[in-house]
Amino acid sequence: MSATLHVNGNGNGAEHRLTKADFQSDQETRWCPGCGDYAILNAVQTLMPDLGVPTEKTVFVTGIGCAGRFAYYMDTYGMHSIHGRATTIATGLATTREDLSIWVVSGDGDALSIGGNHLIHALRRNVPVKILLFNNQIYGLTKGQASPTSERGKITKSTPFGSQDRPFNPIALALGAEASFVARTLDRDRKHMTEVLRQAAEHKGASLVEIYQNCPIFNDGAFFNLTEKDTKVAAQIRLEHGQPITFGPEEALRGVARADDGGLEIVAAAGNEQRLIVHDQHREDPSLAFALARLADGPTEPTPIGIFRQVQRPVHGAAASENPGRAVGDVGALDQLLHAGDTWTIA
Amino acid sequence: MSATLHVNGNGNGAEHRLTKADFQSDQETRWCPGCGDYAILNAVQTLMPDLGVPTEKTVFVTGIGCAGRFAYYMDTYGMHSIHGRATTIATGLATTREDLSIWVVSGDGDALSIGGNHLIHALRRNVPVKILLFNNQIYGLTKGQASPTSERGKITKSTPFGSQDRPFNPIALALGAEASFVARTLDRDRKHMTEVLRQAAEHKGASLVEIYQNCPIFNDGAFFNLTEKDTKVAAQIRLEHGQPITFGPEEALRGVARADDGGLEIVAAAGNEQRLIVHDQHREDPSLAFALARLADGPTEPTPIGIFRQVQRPVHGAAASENPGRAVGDVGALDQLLHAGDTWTIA
Amino acid sequence: MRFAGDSGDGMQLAGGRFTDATAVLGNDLATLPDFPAEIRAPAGTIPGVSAFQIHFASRDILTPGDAPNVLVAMNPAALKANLAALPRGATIIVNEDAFTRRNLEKAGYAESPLDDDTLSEFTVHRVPMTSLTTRASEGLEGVGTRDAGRAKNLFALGLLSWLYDRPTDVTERWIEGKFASKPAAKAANLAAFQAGWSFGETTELLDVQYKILPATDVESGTYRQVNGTTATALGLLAGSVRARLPLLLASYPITPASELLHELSKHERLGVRTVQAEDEIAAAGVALGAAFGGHLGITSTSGPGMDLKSETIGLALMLELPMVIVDVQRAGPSTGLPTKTEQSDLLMAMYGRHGDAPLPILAAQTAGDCFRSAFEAVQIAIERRTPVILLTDGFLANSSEPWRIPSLEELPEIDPGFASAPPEGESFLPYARDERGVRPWAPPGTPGLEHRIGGIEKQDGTGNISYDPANHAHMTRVRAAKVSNIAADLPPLAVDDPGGDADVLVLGWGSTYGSIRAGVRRVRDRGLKVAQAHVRHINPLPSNIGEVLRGYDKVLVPEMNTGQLVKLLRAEFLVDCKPYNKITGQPLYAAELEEAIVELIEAPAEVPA
Amino acid sequence: MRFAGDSGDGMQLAGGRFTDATAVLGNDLATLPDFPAEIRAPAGTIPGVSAFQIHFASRDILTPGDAPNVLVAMNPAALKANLAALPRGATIIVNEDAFTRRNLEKAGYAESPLDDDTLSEFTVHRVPMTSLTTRASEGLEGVGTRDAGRAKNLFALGLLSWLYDRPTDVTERWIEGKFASKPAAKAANLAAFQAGWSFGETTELLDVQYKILPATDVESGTYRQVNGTTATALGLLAGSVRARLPLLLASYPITPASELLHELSKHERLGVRTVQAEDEIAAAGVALGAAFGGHLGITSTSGPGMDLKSETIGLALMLELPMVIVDVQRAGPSTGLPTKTEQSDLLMAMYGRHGDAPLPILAAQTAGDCFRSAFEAVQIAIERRTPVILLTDGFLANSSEPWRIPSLEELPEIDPGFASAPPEGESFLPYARDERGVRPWAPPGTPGLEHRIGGIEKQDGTGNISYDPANHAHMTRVRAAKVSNIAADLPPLAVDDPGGDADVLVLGWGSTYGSIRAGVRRVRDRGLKVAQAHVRHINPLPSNIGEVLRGYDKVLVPEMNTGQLVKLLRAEFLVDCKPYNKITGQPLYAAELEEAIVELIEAPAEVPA
Ligand SMILES: Cc1ncc(C[n+]2csc(CCOP(=O)(O)OP(=O)(O)O)c2C)c(N)n1
Ligand SMILES: Cc1ncc(C[n+]2csc(CCOP(=O)(O)OP(=O)(O)O)c2C)c(N)n1
Ligand code: SF4
Ligand code: SF4
Ligand SMILES: [Mg+2]
Ligand SMILES: [Mg+2]
Repeated sequence: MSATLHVNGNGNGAEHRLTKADFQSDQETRWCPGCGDYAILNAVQTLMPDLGVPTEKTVFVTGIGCAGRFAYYMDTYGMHSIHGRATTIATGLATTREDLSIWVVSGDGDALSIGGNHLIHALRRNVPVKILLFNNQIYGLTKGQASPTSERGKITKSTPFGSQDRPFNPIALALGAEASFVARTLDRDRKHMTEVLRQAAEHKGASLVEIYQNCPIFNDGAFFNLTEKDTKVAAQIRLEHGQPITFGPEEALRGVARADDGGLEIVAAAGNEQRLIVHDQHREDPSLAFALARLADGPTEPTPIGIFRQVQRPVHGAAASENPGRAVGDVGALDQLLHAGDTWTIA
Repeated sequence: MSATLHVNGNGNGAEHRLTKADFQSDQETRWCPGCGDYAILNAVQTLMPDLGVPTEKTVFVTGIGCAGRFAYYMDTYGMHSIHGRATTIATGLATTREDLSIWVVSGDGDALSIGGNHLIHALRRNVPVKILLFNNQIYGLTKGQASPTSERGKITKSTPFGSQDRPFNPIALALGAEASFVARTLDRDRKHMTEVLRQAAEHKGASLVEIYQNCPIFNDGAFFNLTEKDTKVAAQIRLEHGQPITFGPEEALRGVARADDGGLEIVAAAGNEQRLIVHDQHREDPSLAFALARLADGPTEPTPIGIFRQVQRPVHGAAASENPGRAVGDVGALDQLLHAGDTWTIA
Repeated sequence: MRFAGDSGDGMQLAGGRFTDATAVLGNDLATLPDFPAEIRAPAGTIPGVSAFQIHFASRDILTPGDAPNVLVAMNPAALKANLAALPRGATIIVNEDAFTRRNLEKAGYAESPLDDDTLSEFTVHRVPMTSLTTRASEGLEGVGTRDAGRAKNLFALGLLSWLYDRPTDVTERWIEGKFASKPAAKAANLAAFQAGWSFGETTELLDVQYKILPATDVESGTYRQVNGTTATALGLLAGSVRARLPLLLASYPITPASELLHELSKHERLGVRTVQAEDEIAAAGVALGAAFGGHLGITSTSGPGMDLKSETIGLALMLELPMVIVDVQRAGPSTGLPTKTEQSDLLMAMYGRHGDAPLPILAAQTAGDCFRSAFEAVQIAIERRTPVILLTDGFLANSSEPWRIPSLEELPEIDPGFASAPPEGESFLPYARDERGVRPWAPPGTPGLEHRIGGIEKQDGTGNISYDPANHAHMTRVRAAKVSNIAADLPPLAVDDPGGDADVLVLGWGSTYGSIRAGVRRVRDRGLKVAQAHVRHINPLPSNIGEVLRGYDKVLVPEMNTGQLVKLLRAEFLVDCKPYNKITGQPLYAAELEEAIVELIEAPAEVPA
Repeated sequence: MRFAGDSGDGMQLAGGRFTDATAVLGNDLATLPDFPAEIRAPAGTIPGVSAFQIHFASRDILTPGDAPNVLVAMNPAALKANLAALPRGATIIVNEDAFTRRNLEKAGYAESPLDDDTLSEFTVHRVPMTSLTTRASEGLEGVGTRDAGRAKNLFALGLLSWLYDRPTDVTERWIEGKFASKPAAKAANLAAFQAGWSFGETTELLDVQYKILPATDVESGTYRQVNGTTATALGLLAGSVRARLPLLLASYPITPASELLHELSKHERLGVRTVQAEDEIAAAGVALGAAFGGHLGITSTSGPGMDLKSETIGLALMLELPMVIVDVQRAGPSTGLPTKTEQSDLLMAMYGRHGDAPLPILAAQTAGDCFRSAFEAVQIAIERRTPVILLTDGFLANSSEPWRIPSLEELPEIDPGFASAPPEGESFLPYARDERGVRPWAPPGTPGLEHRIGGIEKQDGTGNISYDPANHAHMTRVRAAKVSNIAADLPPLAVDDPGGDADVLVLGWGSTYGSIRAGVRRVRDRGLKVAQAHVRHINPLPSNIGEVLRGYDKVLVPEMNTGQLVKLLRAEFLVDCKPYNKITGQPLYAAELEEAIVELIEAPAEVPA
């Protein structure tokens, strides 16, 4: 058996400073022209060298869906698994291999429909994986059915009379599931996305990043209110740690304040400076982050983006006992175990 | 075939005023002595006649677990299904049979571990079923493993060095999943439980009722702080619609108020009357309910019980098109469909 | 005939329209679309090629044809991807305009194949379709170059319609309907179609004009074209109507089964409810819940989804409730080749559940037969109170054929036979059985029938939980007998053995029907004798099948898997059936089968040891 | 001998202690616990009865015995529930104190069976165990009546230990260790045990004292007692140690598989990680993730959980990664009878996945053999890069037998053979294969081996996605060959045919080993000839099995299912193997088997038609 094949050039990459190219695999990208996935791939490949983790210590585990193809395009270790289960596989990997940087790439169907349970459990357990949820509010790969984030009334191939069900708010769901890192960003805002991904990468524990991603084929423009020039200033509520939460054009700046009834409200910034909420992503109590998540029911309203929550808590997979794993390959310890309890010898 | 068998007496129950006995099946109850499930069964059987739904229009669908046996003890229609999937079956039933009153009985493992995804989707969709989650913070039927609500550090058969993972807060999870009715009650407070169940029964849409349930065999006393005489007054934060949230003994009454940083805090009621939060279970925005859910991380702290949220929104299963179902059994309509499009005749 | 182009080129549409026009003519036909696996692979590349093959003739067509005689290639990639499949001497019509340097590069051609001797064995026609199409719409009001450029598939369709003498009115009517609200697109498409037609008629480029006479030897009746998906949907609906039970389909999207969900979603007004569940487990549960409620509960999926449904199917079997599971098989294992066809789920349908858990299994054999099979699956499920698996596959789902529309009187009524309240003083026995071993169905709502069922072993009669060993053995046998009893009511396996004296039997199941018929015909055309039979009921098998198998010296069992039905037959009847397997994700080819059959006929008979 | 009482009475404990004392004595033994399905059914009722049966003798014991000769009944319900299983003339020892009116009612006795002629065919001994136990601890410091009452199982144990001449020191040491921190309980239990022993010795009530000599004809070595669960855990651990790979077990609790999770959870210090996943799908995924990471990934479950794991097992198969799936079979289908045993998951293990998806399957045959089988499953999985299913069952998991502890040198080292970085300028081919068809295993971490794998069909060699039809056919065959190749390295099937001239072969698999051996021995004791063989490798089968089968006129295949292995054998070898099936959720009984074998021996040989 020969497990190798002659190719032209580039070695194992351990010797030189990593560049974006080191993270690009030789597979042709096969998304539709204009798909938001390209921009995300580009941002991730560009960010990677900065994280200081070599390609061989980086793993992408993906589910099935257009988003799932991501694994093939990264020149790291990767697994394109089955629909909805990437998180479970990543959990097994993270539990056994603390030395790796593990990323899960998933779609709104993959992560929230078939994979919803694994997602909430991975967040609850705080499994050290970075979960990127490409939310295009549609099923792309299977050609246009409603997803759990599709808005009510949406006409799709599976809902010819309009989708009946209320969509999930992935940020709220994640916060309800005890997530320690929850963020949202946009495929068309490279800088914002990069910064959010960087913080996700640095977080110790499970990080969930919802990325609003345009699917020009089956759900074109779903997020244009947030991403396009003429609307985005008024629509993006950018959460910045330590800053009062304000948004909109300078001349009509608005902000988020605590309302009299205890809820949140949007007010004119001018004259309300004292009431504006200062964003604290490290707050232990997730309730305020939850309230921020509920500010918008969908991307057609002014919508918060950025990091809703980032707190430190114990990570899954750390050993529960003392001296775990002392005896891997330890024949003596095994022998002792085999002989535990009452034994007798027959000559 | 004879599908009937002679028995002594009682007919179909439609003619007389229903009593608790009409809801008691002839099967022997088989929980351990002292199990909290007895009290819940008793409360449900007692409440049923008051709801005005006859036994033949009432259905209990249960999962697997000690809780799952509930179905056998109700003299209604019932299905003891498979582990974690009761909600899906109830969804199918609710979608097709709007005339029925459908109850799901589930355990913390059944509903939150294997069945977590179905639970959050049923809540999001607002499927008209009443879900009773018997939370004993342990796996009963399989004899004592950790559940997703077991507290960190808990020693169980599957976690001999202590459970590592942070538990779910079922109320917070449900609110994150768009639930329209969310409540918590106690196996040992018959009156409170009955009132909560009554409101759950009356709710149009999905109702989730978490019932703290003692498992004397594998997790005895988990909720005694909330249920036993000497501690309960200080520990129960009873949510009552329209009332300021206060708790504790008269002489040292405390209350829940909005803190300066926007979160909730527990304060002495005296002197803070104006700041106390007045509970409004019908609030559209679930954020305050979420904050209340987060007041306690576990039943060992002062813990809210009662109805966290009850709002009206569209129910799953209502038809999306006009005149749905007009043509059931309509041979003409089918014939027309068969002949749709281009046809040709060969003599 | 095969249309091939970029997936953005509208080849499926051109193929579909051509098919319609052909069907209306009364020609017999079979089609095979071939989509790229990526949604939109890069334009102009090989992975982006989309093709549509159609086989038609006046005599009954059984397969989409092994190799096309005419290829329409809209760009270099389409040419390259399809060249290997062409027989020598075939005709190739290329869109000359698309053979630009860039497109040639994308397809991996260093030189244009039109200019070297790559195509020397074929008859090649170069047609500048893009420019002809653009030119055709010049001066049309509101038509931009974009509209025009997009219409080149219609140009190709027009050209081919002329070549094969297809009627133009069907297509023109379709264009008018389709683009009713977009006058510019309508004009552009009509112009392109007519330009193609005219081009064929007026240029001398094409030397032959094919003329195929309408089909003759077919049953009389009203016909339409259907693909397997539509036929399945109609069959399920017909079952629902004849049982007077509303239909609920719960499904989770998966290629190639999703289309059935799409199709049935449209028919809410016919009493259909569809639920796109959160996953396949939930879909099965929702269908089962509907069945418990007295509705017709259906769930549909493909391979990976079948895995997930297995636990719930086992529950349905214990509950003895009606339920239909449609498995549109695709090439496995695991994600496999989602857009390719295979018959490799048969043994999973038989055994893919823990415990001894038999249930009825049907397999449709042609696109049109999906109707009958779906109807029958509903009938068996309801009448026998059992989950039934209906096996179709990606090939059946997407291929179409002319189909004689059944008159509804041909379809039996299905009696759900709901239990009624027992007489005063008697109590209801949910697991009492009739002579066929069938228990009562008592949906919630009837006073006096309140009862509880579940997945734990049940006492015979009462349905109460029972841990009694003898009862478990009894119930296991009763459940098995209930399924095997069905054989008594099935038609015997029909054998096509014209002389009654063939030594070799070819026995197939499912979508290989057409290919096997065609292969058998070819063998007979060579003057050899061969018998043929096709199994539509996999479990239970037709009651005479053992006899049939023993009646031949040799039995060949062609399957698009590594040999699954053949295992069942050998185990059951101890007959040395020979497997013939194709596992390329493509339908069987008649020519290959012909060879295999002839080889078996000519092989010396084995002397039993 | 059977202990039976209320599930609160500590019968399992008494049985377990008796077993230990017996094993230490060197007697050969087999046990069969029988739990109630409810956690705690109402005390005193029939559903609440818990029993523990043990069969021991100086000659090698193969089964827990068909029918007990001695029954200890702690209350009327225990008597009633077990009476049917007793042979005439058996000895019954009852706790007389428990035969109160209330208890009699709960058990459904109108009259006390001690007072009428219900027990006329048996030798009955009435022992007021409760009061004797209470009395025994009177005056002990700190012992309340509650402690005393609870210790009556120890009284029974003491009595039986005397009766069968079991050593007392083992049990006394155990009591001292167990209650080290509870002096009152310790004192009460010791007193009860000793009181029971003394009661046996001093009263004249019991007429016979059984004496059984230590076992003689056994292999030399150090022995201990193990049940199948412990043996499986140790076998997996041994595999992990010999492969020098840390073990991860991911599981979701389910009866009777949970114990394996409990057992392995204790061994974190030996490099074991256990994850109680959110469900069985996740458990399989977690194990697969660990395997991808270069660890030994194991998942364990019972029937319903197997259904759920099937999709992930299919993925593991496509990825060609090592993984062991332990299926502790229980009586199905659906929830079935969770606490009863059955062998009905064999065909699911073979075919319970969509697509053509073969994988190796092993079946353990005795409690002790679980060690060897588990080790071998690990070995095959790692060396062949494939998921392996290990079938055990509820009977094996809970029953115990004396087991010779292997010395670790007997166990081969297992070489994970991780891929190393390719030479500069070469690139890694994750799907290149060695002569056995095995691909490289390259866990993340090695520079230069970065690669992507997935469930879509892969190109041979590179592992890139490939939609090429010929490649799919090739890969399907390669995957199948990889599994069937294993047969070359398996030991041939051993046949026990002392004279070499038997006409009838009895061929079994799994936990029926003991029963079949016992049945065969009974037949031979009657002077008849019969051969016996037992299959431990279900897929691939041992390479000589066809030959073996053809060497006998008649083959009987006993199984605790409706006939599953027999189907595989018939399909593969066209040999008319006869099924013998027991589907009561209980082990086979030697006497029943004896009858079936004799019947077959005496049946006229069928003349081939
Ligand atoms: C078990 C299973 N069920 C269904 C499918 C089919 N399937 C593949 S991707 C997908 C959903 C895709 O939607 P999403 O996750 O939003 O990803 P996108 O394509 O939009 O990126 C589905 C239903 C599958 N591959 N496996
Ligand atoms: C598919 C499947 N997996 C596992 C089991 C085993 N099982 C039965 S109940 C149960 C959990 C019980 O815990 P919970 O839901 O909290 O209910 P409780 O017994 O505490 O009321 C488990 C794991 C099963 N029956 N089916
Ligand atoms: S279908 Fe949508 S999400 Fe998928 S590749 Fe195309 S544009 Fe992207
Ligand atoms: S194990 Fe616990 S939950 Fe189950 S019946 Fe017993 S006491 Fe109740
Ligand atoms: Mg999507
Ligand atoms: Mg529980």
